[in-house]
Amino acid sequence: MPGTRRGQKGRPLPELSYREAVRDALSQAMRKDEDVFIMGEDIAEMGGSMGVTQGMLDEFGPERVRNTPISEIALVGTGIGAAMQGMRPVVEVMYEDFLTLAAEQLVNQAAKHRYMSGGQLKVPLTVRTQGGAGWSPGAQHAQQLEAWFVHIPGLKVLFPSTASDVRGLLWSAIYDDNPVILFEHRTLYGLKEEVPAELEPIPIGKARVHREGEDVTVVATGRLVHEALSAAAEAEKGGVSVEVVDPRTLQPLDEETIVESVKKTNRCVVAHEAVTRMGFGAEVAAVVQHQAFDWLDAPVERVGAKFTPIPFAPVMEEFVVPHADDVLEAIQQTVGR
Amino acid sequence: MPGTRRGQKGRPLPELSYREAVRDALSQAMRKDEDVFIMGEDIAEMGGSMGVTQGMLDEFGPERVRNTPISEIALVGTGIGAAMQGMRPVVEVMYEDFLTLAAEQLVNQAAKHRYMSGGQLKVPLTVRTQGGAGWSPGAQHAQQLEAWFVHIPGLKVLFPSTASDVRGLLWSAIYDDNPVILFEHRTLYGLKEEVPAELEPIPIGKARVHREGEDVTVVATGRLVHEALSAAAEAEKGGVSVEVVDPRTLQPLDEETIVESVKKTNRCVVAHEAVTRMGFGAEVAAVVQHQAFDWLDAPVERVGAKFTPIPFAPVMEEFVVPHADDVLEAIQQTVGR
Amino acid sequence: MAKVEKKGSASEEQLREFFREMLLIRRFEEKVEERFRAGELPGFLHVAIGQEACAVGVCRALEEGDIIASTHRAHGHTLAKGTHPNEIMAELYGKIEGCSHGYGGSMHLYDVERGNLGANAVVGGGLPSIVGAALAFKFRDEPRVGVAFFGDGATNIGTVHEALNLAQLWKVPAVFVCENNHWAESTPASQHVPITDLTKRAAAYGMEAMRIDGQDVEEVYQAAHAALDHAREGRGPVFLLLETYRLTGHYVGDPQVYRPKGEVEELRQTQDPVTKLRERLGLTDEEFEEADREARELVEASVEFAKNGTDPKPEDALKNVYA
Amino acid sequence: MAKVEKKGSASEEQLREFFREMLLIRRFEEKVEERFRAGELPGFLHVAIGQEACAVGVCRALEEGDIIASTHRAHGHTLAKGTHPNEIMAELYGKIEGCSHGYGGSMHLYDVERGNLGANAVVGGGLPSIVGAALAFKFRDEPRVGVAFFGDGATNIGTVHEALNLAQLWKVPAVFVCENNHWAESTPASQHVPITDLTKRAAAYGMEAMRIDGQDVEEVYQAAHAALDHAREGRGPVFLLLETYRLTGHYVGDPQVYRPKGEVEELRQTQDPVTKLRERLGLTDEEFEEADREARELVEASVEFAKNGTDPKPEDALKNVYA
Ligand SMILES: Cc1ncc(C[n+]2csc(CCOP(=O)(O)OP(=O)(O)O)c2C)c(N)n1
Ligand SMILES: Cc1ncc(C[n+]2csc(CCOP(=O)(O)OP(=O)(O)O)c2C)c(N)n1
Ligand SMILES: [Mg+2]
Ligand SMILES: [Mg+2]
Repeated sequence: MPGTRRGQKGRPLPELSYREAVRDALSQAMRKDEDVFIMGEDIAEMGGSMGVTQGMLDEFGPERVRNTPISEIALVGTGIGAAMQGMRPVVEVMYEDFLTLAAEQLVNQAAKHRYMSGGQLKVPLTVRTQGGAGWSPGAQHAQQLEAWFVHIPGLKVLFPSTASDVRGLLWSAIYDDNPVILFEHRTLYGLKEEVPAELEPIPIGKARVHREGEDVTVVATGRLVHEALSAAAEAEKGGVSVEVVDPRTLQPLDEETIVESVKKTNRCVVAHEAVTRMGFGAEVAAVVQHQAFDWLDAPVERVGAKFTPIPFAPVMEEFVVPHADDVLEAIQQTVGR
Repeated sequence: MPGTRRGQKGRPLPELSYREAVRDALSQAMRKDEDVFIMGEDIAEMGGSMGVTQGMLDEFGPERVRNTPISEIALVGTGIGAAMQGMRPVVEVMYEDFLTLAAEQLVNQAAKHRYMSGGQLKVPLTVRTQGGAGWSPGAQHAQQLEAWFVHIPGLKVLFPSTASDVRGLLWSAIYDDNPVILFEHRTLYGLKEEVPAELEPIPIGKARVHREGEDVTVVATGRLVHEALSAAAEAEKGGVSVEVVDPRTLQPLDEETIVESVKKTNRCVVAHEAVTRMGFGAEVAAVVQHQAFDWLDAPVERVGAKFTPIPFAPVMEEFVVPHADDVLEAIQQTVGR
Repeated sequence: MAKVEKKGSASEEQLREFFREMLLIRRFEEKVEERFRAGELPGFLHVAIGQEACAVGVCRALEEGDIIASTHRAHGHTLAKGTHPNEIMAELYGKIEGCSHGYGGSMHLYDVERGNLGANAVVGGGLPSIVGAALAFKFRDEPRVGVAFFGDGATNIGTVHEALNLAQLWKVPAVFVCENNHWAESTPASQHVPITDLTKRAAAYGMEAMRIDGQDVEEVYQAAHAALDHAREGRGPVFLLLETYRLTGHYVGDPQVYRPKGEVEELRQTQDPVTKLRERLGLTDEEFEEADREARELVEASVEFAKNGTDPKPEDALKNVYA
Repeated sequence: MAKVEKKGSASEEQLREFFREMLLIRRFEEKVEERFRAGELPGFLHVAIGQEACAVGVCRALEEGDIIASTHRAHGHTLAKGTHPNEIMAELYGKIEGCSHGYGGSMHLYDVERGNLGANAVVGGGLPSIVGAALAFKFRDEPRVGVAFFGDGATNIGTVHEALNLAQLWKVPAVFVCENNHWAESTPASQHVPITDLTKRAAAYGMEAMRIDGQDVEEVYQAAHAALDHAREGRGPVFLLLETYRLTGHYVGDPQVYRPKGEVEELRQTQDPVTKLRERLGLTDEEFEEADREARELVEASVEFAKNGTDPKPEDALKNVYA
């Protein structure tokens, strides 16, 4: 994968899967710091529904790897309370579809306690969740809702797309003094990447340029980063040079990196798996058209899911969510103007 | 107010406040149709926390004007169940901040039952809610969350800004076979407007042009429609002719009216009370820059709340949410390019 | 404990009918496991092997016009509510002949014509709708009852609490069937509920409750009958607690690393509702074989049906978003 | 009923102290009503006139390091937890000297230094945080207790159900104080809870519960003391039900059209906790007048303080969004 780093003196770096990278960040933080603990449904003996926390119960015990009842709003709220006492809880919400159940505590409590108290409190809570389509889980286990939380002042929103990114960003989330929601994508867990031998925190608010290019900037998040990279490789064969930027953190957003890239390429495509309408791409398009108006040679193209719930049958699911060819089409569309 | 209609033969039309208009639509539907009933917290004897349903208990009795426990998720869910049996329930959620508590049922259930069943079901549910700043209710009673629901396929989202609009659109919502969320704004309840003598349904998906103009299009929703009209009047004094368009229904969105207007004026401002980031204006900006790219003489300007929770102290609250002068500034900004 | 008295004892003939149905569910779900392992079934599947008496006992007690809402563990309820195995299997294969026309999948089986308002993949998500449906029945003075299935794990979610409270407050004709299989995924009851008798949850609303052996289909049937009558007669909702066992993993493919060694084997010996009923009826091997053959044939045929079904067109995904 | 035995009876001296505090709360809130009517106070205000014994009885039983979370009806709790009236009044006037520096308002009074983790305008919204704080105390082996106040209406929301379940399951040191004033805004208990004894809610989690006369500050104090000890000693959380009365409207300005004629007048005669304590202590008119003068002076001074306070600068709104 482009953008991975080489170790000093060429020594090979460890390679982790995305799943292992999440686990590694959690485990290192828990080893270092008594204040860090994790809770969530089935994260203990089972190791989480996606296997992320496997083995952690053995190492850290049931107090710090807490299995919970099915109580999303109370889980998040309990995390808030512990965080306000100075602990650094990491709550796992099994599917992001269930963030809808915890939305009150995320939006009205976690995001606002510091503000409403006039700065008396901090809420160093991390909420990890995952979701997405691609394996036919049906409409209630596949939607992407990250855009909702970008709209909420007081929250930070991360959506790392690779193993090294999730490792470094989850670390930063845990040690950030604000509530952070970190989105993972089900189809990324198996993807491997070389990671720094020592965990290096990645600053929240810094985009990653996965690939440089001259003709068009693709701003992509989550699974679509990888689809965008495939599309870019394909486009290159046709002589179109594509820059792929992954904001990684949606709030705060690294507008500068995105806008500078578009000022260079003069064209922009934005791609995510969530529904296009009112998706994160709308915000990116609004920002780019505003800040790079005089540089744009074509309208910003948006790639996202069609405006439907996620259907079950694989042929329909595949049709609804975007893939590399959709990104490629958007690239060609913008370049063709 | 511009855009109100005159009766035939010049006879004066009845004038209703926004509050009365909501009540009138509800009452007329309930008189006509046994399947329509309303439920919500404190809507019976008290007549609702905003007085919207005052008097309705007396006319329709406690079965059809149902006071409920504080149980937002069950209320909305109960409405869904009754709707799937062919009734046409109207659920009041007292403040839109509490939609966060009912989000699961709105997003995973109401919006998806028809789809997940492959078309076997209909969910003719209406959810009315209200909110907004302007009277210092504090951070948990003042945010605007309409953008969230625009992101959810299967839902319709309305945000009427005048008495005649809310009357005609609420009627259409009740008789729509899909789940509809209708946003009201606390500061609008007292505003009066002439309304048609007979209730005329307003089609969902049709914007209202409040004022025609040549130099810039302001797309505004909710309270900001009125702020935009003030700003337009002010701008006119400076020789700038402003067209004010209220989409009224955010999903489905009347893209055509908006885009045609911008193709005429070549400039666009979008204004709402919600936080700008990831607000509805992002979607409008994304659509406009895409569909009217070659017509735009300046970037789309966005006007919305600053990126903070709503503070309590009036001076700070006033500063955070946008007013006519913010719209005017945006108009001048775009015209100045 | 049960103030609502059980009633409507089942005839020998009925019990044999129940047996055939439970066996069909068992064979159907075993086939689902097999076809999943063979890589033929997409998505996320949960079987209710061990819980067949709950589905059959409750659904047989329903009357025409009664409705149900199910859970992520929906095959048994759906079969028991009368949907043909062909339509369910076709749904699992994502075909338009499926009971949700390929839009739903295992966790979203619907059959509205037969009163199945849908399985729900959000724990507790189906209960409020049943309260609302029952409210509609009450409004219209129809002698119908709404039945919601849910698990022990679901009793911890706020949705369920609010729905039960509302149902009792408004005395709607609803029956809440809690299938207590003592697990929520990998989480044993001891890690998710601080009480052992779940009827205490109903007491918090003053709701009538019954606690029943969910492995004995006759008991379930009688209790369900009584609960439904109670609700139908306008005497308020009932919380029907069925003590049952999950004889498999949480989902198909679950290695059950979390489960005490030997638990499943022992439960299969002592708590298999199919075996229990077979013994209760004193079925001869021949009688059993015949019933089994019948069930297997139906299941086999459903796989054939499903495989020969029609894939939706990709663009069909754009339909049914709005009415 | 109460398995947790009341303890720590209050001395005469303490009761006189309680009296002064209750009277201060009463006068403070009467002043709030007055200043609201005079158009001086922005926003949305709820007074707890009639519920002063709950606030004082509970908060006096707390120890250094214990914390509370309050509700939309927060002035009394906040005063009782030790915040100076000046800071509360300044907050109601939106001044930076206010206990939330003008960011919060009446429904969001905070005083973290004094263990007040904030009032909450979302019904039930504060309970999970108290569970989490109590969990932190447990983790750190600190002998501290978290206390959440909430109303009868709040017992119907899922958040509260989930929080109580979790608290009991994990046996965290928390006390849940339900102030049952028999109304949720305009909705009488009969229209929102299908039971009359709200300790049944606690029984659904196997949680210890006490049901106490919330108009008798001595009773409240003793019960709270016992509940706090129970929690502090690691024996699990306690549900402390205080039967109380709202002697005013739901919000300041509420015309109470929904309220049975004469109810408030009668309750003011029979259920005023301040009067009750005055009689219990056999205060002479002089003693009362002196305490009253003291309270009124403090309140008057708080208005002065608030009016002389500093308005935030508009741009201050941009601060405190992130740490
Ligand atoms: C709100 C929600 N949280 C979590 C899940 C993930 N999940 C699916 S089934 C399940 C366990 C359900 O337990 P129970 O209610 O006892 O039903 P059972 O699986 O035992 O039949 C969980 C946690 C979900 N589907 N919905
Ligand atoms: C989740 C939520 N729903 C509705 C409201 C509006 N509301 C404010 S106070 C209240 C009544 C609360 O009743 P109770 O819990 O008994 O407290 P009390 O007001 O009697 O002190 C309601 C419905 C709210 N603040 N939060
Ligand atoms: Mg279970
Ligand atoms: Mg109350």
